Amino acid sequence: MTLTLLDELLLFSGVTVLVAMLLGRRLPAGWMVTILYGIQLLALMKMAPLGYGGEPISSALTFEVMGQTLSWRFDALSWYFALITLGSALLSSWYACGEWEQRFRQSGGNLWLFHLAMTLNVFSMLILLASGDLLSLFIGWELVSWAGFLLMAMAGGVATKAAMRYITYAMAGAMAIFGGIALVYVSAGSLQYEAILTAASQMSTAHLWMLVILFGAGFGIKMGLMPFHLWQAPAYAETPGPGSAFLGAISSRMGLFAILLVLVKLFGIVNIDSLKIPFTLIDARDLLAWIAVFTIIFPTFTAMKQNDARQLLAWHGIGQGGYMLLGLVVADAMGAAGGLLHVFNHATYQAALFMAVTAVIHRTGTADLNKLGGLVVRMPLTFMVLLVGIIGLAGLPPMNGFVSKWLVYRSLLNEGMPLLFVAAVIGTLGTILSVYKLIHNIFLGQLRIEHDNVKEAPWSMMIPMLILAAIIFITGLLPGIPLAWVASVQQAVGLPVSDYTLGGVESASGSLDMIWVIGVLFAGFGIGALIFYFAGGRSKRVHQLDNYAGGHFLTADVRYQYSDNFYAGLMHLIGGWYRGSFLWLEQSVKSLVEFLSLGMQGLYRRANAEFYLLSTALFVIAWVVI
Amino acid sequence: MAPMELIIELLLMPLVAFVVGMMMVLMMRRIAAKLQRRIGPPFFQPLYDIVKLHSKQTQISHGLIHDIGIVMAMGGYIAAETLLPVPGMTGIAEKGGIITLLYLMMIPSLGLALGVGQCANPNGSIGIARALTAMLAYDIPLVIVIFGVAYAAGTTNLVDIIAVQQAGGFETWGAVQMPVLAIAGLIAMHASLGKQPFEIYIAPAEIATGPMVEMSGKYLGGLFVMQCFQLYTTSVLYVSLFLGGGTTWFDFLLKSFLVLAIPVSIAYLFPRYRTEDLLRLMWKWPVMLGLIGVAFVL
Amino acid sequence: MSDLIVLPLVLPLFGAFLLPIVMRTSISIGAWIGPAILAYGCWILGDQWISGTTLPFSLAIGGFAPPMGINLYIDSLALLFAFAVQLLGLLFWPFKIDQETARRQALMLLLVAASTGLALSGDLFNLYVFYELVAVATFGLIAASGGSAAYASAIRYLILSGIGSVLTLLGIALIYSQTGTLNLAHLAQLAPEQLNNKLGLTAFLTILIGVGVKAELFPVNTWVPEVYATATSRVSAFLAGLVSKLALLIILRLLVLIFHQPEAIQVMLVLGILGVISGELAAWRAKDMRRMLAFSSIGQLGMIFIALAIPEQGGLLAVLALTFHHLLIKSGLFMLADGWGGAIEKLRGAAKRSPLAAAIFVLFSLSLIGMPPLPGFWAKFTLITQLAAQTSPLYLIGLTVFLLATVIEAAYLLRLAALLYGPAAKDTPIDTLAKPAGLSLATASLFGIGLLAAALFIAPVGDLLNHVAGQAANTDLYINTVLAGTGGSQ
Amino acid sequence: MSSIKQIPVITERKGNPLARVFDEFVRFCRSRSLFILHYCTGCGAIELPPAMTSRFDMERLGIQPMVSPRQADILLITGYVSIKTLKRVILTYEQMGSPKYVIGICSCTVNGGMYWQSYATAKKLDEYMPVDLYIAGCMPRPEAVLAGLQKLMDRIHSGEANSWEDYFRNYDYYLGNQQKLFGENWQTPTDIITEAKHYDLIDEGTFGKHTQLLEQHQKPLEALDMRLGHDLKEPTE
Repeated sequence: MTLTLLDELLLFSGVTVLVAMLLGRRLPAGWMVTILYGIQLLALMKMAPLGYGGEPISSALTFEVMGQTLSWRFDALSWYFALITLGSALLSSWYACGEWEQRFRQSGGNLWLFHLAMTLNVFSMLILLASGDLLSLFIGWELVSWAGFLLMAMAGGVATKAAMRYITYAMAGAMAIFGGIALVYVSAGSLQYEAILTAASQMSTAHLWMLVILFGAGFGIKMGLMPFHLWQAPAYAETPGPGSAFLGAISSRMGLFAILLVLVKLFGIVNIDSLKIPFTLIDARDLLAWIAVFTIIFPTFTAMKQNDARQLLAWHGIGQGGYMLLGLVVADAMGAAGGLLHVFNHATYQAALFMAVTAVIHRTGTADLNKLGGLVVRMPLTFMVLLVGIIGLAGLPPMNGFVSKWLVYRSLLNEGMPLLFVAAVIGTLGTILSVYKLIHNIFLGQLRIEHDNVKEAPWSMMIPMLILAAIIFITGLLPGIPLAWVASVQQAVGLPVSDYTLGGVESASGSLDMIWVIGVLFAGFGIGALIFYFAGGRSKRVHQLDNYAGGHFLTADVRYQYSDNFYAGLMHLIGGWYRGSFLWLEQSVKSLVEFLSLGMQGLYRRANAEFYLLSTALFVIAWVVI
Repeated sequence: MAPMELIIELLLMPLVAFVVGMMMVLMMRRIAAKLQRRIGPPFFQPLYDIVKLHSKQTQISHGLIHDIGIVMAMGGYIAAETLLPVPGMTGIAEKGGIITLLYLMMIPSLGLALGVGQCANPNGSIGIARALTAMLAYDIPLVIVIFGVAYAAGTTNLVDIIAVQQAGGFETWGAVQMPVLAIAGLIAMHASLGKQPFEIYIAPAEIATGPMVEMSGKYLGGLFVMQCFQLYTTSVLYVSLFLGGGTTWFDFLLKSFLVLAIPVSIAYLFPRYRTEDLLRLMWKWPVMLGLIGVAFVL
Repeated sequence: MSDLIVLPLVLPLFGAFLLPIVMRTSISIGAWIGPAILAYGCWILGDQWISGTTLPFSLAIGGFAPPMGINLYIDSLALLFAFAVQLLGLLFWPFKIDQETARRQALMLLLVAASTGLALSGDLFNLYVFYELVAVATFGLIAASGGSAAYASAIRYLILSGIGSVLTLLGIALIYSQTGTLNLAHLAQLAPEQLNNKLGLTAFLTILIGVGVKAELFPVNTWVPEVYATATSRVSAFLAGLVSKLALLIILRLLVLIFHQPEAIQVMLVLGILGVISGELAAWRAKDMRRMLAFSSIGQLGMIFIALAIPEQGGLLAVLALTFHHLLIKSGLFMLADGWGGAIEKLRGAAKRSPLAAAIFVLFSLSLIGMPPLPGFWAKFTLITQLAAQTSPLYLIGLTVFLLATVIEAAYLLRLAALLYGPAAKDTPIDTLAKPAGLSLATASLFGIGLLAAALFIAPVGDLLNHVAGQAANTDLYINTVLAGTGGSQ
Repeated sequence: MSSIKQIPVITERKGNPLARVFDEFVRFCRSRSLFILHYCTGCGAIELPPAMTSRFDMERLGIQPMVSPRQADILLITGYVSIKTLKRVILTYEQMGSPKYVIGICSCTVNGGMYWQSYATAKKLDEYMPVDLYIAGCMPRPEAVLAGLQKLMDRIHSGEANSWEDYFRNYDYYLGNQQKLFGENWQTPTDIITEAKHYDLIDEGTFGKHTQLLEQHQKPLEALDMRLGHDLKEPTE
């Protein structure tokens, strides 16, 4: 058996897990693991032709179990996701080395477990990404779920509660997928992709419906799609800092990967068009699209209400997933490219944002948006990273988030979907509102007196953040770099490919060239700066207490930072719309289970068991005789 | 296009926008004065204000971000102007299209928001919170309108959108083809100007001009410049979307000033809405009109 | 060679009667008798497997050929069960020395003998006899677990089991009145003509309910939580792990060989589904570990009943996979419950005291939930593919229930795991936390190793089970083996 | 020391004639664009709305109201100034950006007017800050207000109205008067001395015993410098 490139990658990944497990207690685990991630990334780079339309690489390893063949292989899709996974793992783990690590250990955290959980996550994700048939997909899927659980639960306390909630959701999702796989197996007679591809074209409508629902729900739970989104924010937010950066960047995108693989590639997203919902005008694809936009809107506006920076970001992570799905569901060249590109973009800025917030927590000890403020003068680099990140998140030029959202909007416009378009824009506007709240309440406004001596985040944390910020900007300036990978992914999953250039997209009906746009923007800033700095006197910096307050004398002990209930006017109108309906739904399901459980226990607690027995016997015999 | 020519265009377009914008500010103040039976400011008043503000001896800065905010507020619009075609000059309009333009128009607000945030004045922060809320209010009808126009024209390239309208004279103007969208667009545009009755974020009486509260000297001057650009951009965008742009500078400017005159004339007849009323109004009427208009287009 | 197969049946029986006498003279010698017998039994049965005796074969007892005489039928399934009985008997051997030792050990030997008989018997009446013997032995063992609660639950079990026996006997009587024979092979021959009617169905259902008492069939399983919660863990483990499966074996044989009427299958499917629902839901709120395990065991048995409702090779494969998986897991879990009994809340932070036990618990839980690549996943995978392949909507309901139940199962097992790994309650020193007894922990670890080994060698294990299932599903082979080749030795 | 003594004599600037034209232009713009902040301490405020609205229309002169001291050029004190109010007036004045002008409207700002017997009223405004123009009367009519404003515009245009420099150059004098009234702990959040240093407006009158007193108890309010902070000795937890 000769090792293929894929085998090498998986081997390195496995070795990383082993190293973290065996040596992690004594040696400096963080650095070791980081270097090993680097090696994995190099191994992945050897497969780089995949990202430019190369032939898929199979693993030499196959198993034959219970009549099923298990195989693994990498194509452009896997490669693209693996690149994001390893990149975010490398940077998060780098970020964790050094001061964060010391502080984590001092506050009673289990560093060994943390690194082990991270390596397990990466390993299981690679296994999932490499899956060569539906069964190995499911195995990878479950591994990812449980590895994620480990990472989420390890902080204890609230985190464990959130993780428990997650795993319950994840199990429900897994079981839906499991059921779907069984149905597929029955109709295709095999779980190999080729067999499913041929079987999918001959499936009955009812069958296809069932599969779409089962797989959609199962994968959607991981992605945090609309009715199943509740678990994600608390689970990600409570994970130890670098862990949440990693999870936020890529973990829930595994759901998208699976959707791409199963719903888009195997069943064909366009086939889903034929699934009409009776008595309405919409079909399954519209349904998915609407789920996507509701996933954009509701979590985004929930994020706006959060007062904890990490919760806010985590909620946005859910919302941004909606854009990805939306782009994919539109499924034309630009939409799909936008959706796929957003995976990359989201990973970069979400990781940067979580890292920046963790850096703030590291220095100030809190992520409560009502207890911070004015930190820009003390942590300017972190501020810059956060700024770059939120511009990306809000999807404004010149950062990369803009490009992917532009593509999604453009495709909605091309296809003539006004409502979806507007809904997507509402999501973006909500994002802008809430990210301003984030940056304002942490970095702008009044610096609290207790934060006067705060230092900038240590370099061990700063460097990965700066790298991410650079990536966010560069891929915003030259979106052609990731778009090349995206194009080969589109090819691999059988979607139309857009006509991309280094600076954006070429199209007869309006193109985008970020090099020009950004060039002009920065030229504009330059002219603005010229006017500002040369046409006008030298400015003098004043203390923040030298501030207009209606003639009032401000002192350091007065808290005048405007942070709580930040969008009061908006909340006057829409505050009443936050009903927690999904929370209520979740609670009622839980109560129902509790109630049923109580009933069942009552059944077993009854003393007259003999009565049951006899009556059952009687009933059964009566049933037979009649 | 020769690169030199392009560079000249790129420099000229913001300059034109600034000059025209100053005249628009003047027109706005004159209209207000006329409605209140006053004489109003002299012709060069906007220029006097800007020069005076930049020539102030004391320039109070609250920090680097305060400065950068103003630079972004001006620079964002300067960049945006190059995406907005005017007669004879298209700049780089075809490189980004209307969606990019819309987003570039948000950059100044974001820059201003950052600068105001650094000032650490609660009035300013409240103003920004309200400004962003207002943006949430008027951008929804605005994007519906833009969707409708772009879909009808089959392109997001503003040059093409204008060309489509100019193809058949008056009959092919957006406002004639899509009157409902044009009305919705006008309301959204009015709100985006932040004039009465929608000036919830300036609100001098309660939050001391909100975002501008800590702005003095050239900082305020920068915002005055930004206001010129804002008026220009808004009205020219509307002209490009609905009134067929301009074939000559004369009709182009005429249309732009006329379009701007409508919301400005209405503005000074009204007191101010509360935030939630603004939201309610914006999410109800223009959205409804916009959707009806889009339904016609589809 | 194959005649030796009788020994694992006879020796424990003999030992059971001998033991009290020997114990009276020398405890130290007596204490070794049981383990020695069981070890020998293991060796013989294992040898049968390894030496490559052609399976299946039938062994007539007392020289009369079936259908007149009684016979043992040994196919790979029976052999596997018999081996499991001996091995578990050894593993759960009540080593504790006190004045009850003799009685307990004798009962254990009796239980092993009867269970082996149950696994090997090829005759309905013999099955009944051994079944009763098992019942008697278990009453004794439960009652010997001490404690008044154990007595109370034993009485309840006794009554229920007694009624069950009566019903079983009634069923057997019906069959006999119809066909005039009780030999399974013979019955299998006659069944298509003589038992494919309402009477036959009634007979099957009465037997199903009767035997179902031990197989934890809903709704005659109300004894389960109390008995498992009050008996010693070893007894519970043996009951939950093995005895229920032996009862299941009877049903399996009857179903495959004699009764495959759709109604019979339907009843079983419905009862199985109800069992899953009731068991898993009840476990959700269980407040102590043993009850939780008991309820979960009801649920798991329900799943096996659902699988049994697919009387083909694939279904049988699922049954076997689930059965042996559950046997391994539940025995192991009950071993852990030895020391971790009582209120769940007391287990808060117990992982600090005994990390190994907690790790094993997590391992078992994950396998029980069906996390790949642990064996539990493959068992469940086999089941759901089989269920999905059925056309009747009832099977799809079964599938749905099965999947939902797994979610609930995951939730409560993980809740316990999270409790174990969570921080201990304040003011509780770590060394006061509950901890499984050393011996039990060792046994559980053994099961854990077995589980991991199965996970590692899942492909050969799967092939083996498939082979076993194929043999068990082959009715013709059964008939031919018993009725044609009566000699036994081949 | 009053500012009245120090009305500067205008001297023709030497040098680049282009720069002279530019300076002239800037002065013109300054005079034609005045943002006023009316600090409505008393009844005189009632005369301002007529001055702004259609009857007299201030805006035609380029004068418009502003709401925050940062934006304003003119501080209009419209009536009596109680000691409590004076603190706010001074803060407001200090927060305004130079060049800035103070206009005292009504007699009360000149000499206390009808409150001259009151112990709680500051009688002469120009003891506490340089006043460019008084518009006396009780109350002066809008015509008078406008005439006063025009007078100020002329002075600005001609470059005479630079009393704001006096506040920096003679800070010690003003501070002394303020300290007399408010006590020795008097301090505003604005730091006039560093501002004077920054804009190079220091004169011999800037420092004195009063500023020494201020510096003794002043809590330094230096601008929050943006810093990486890696060189800080003390780690913060």
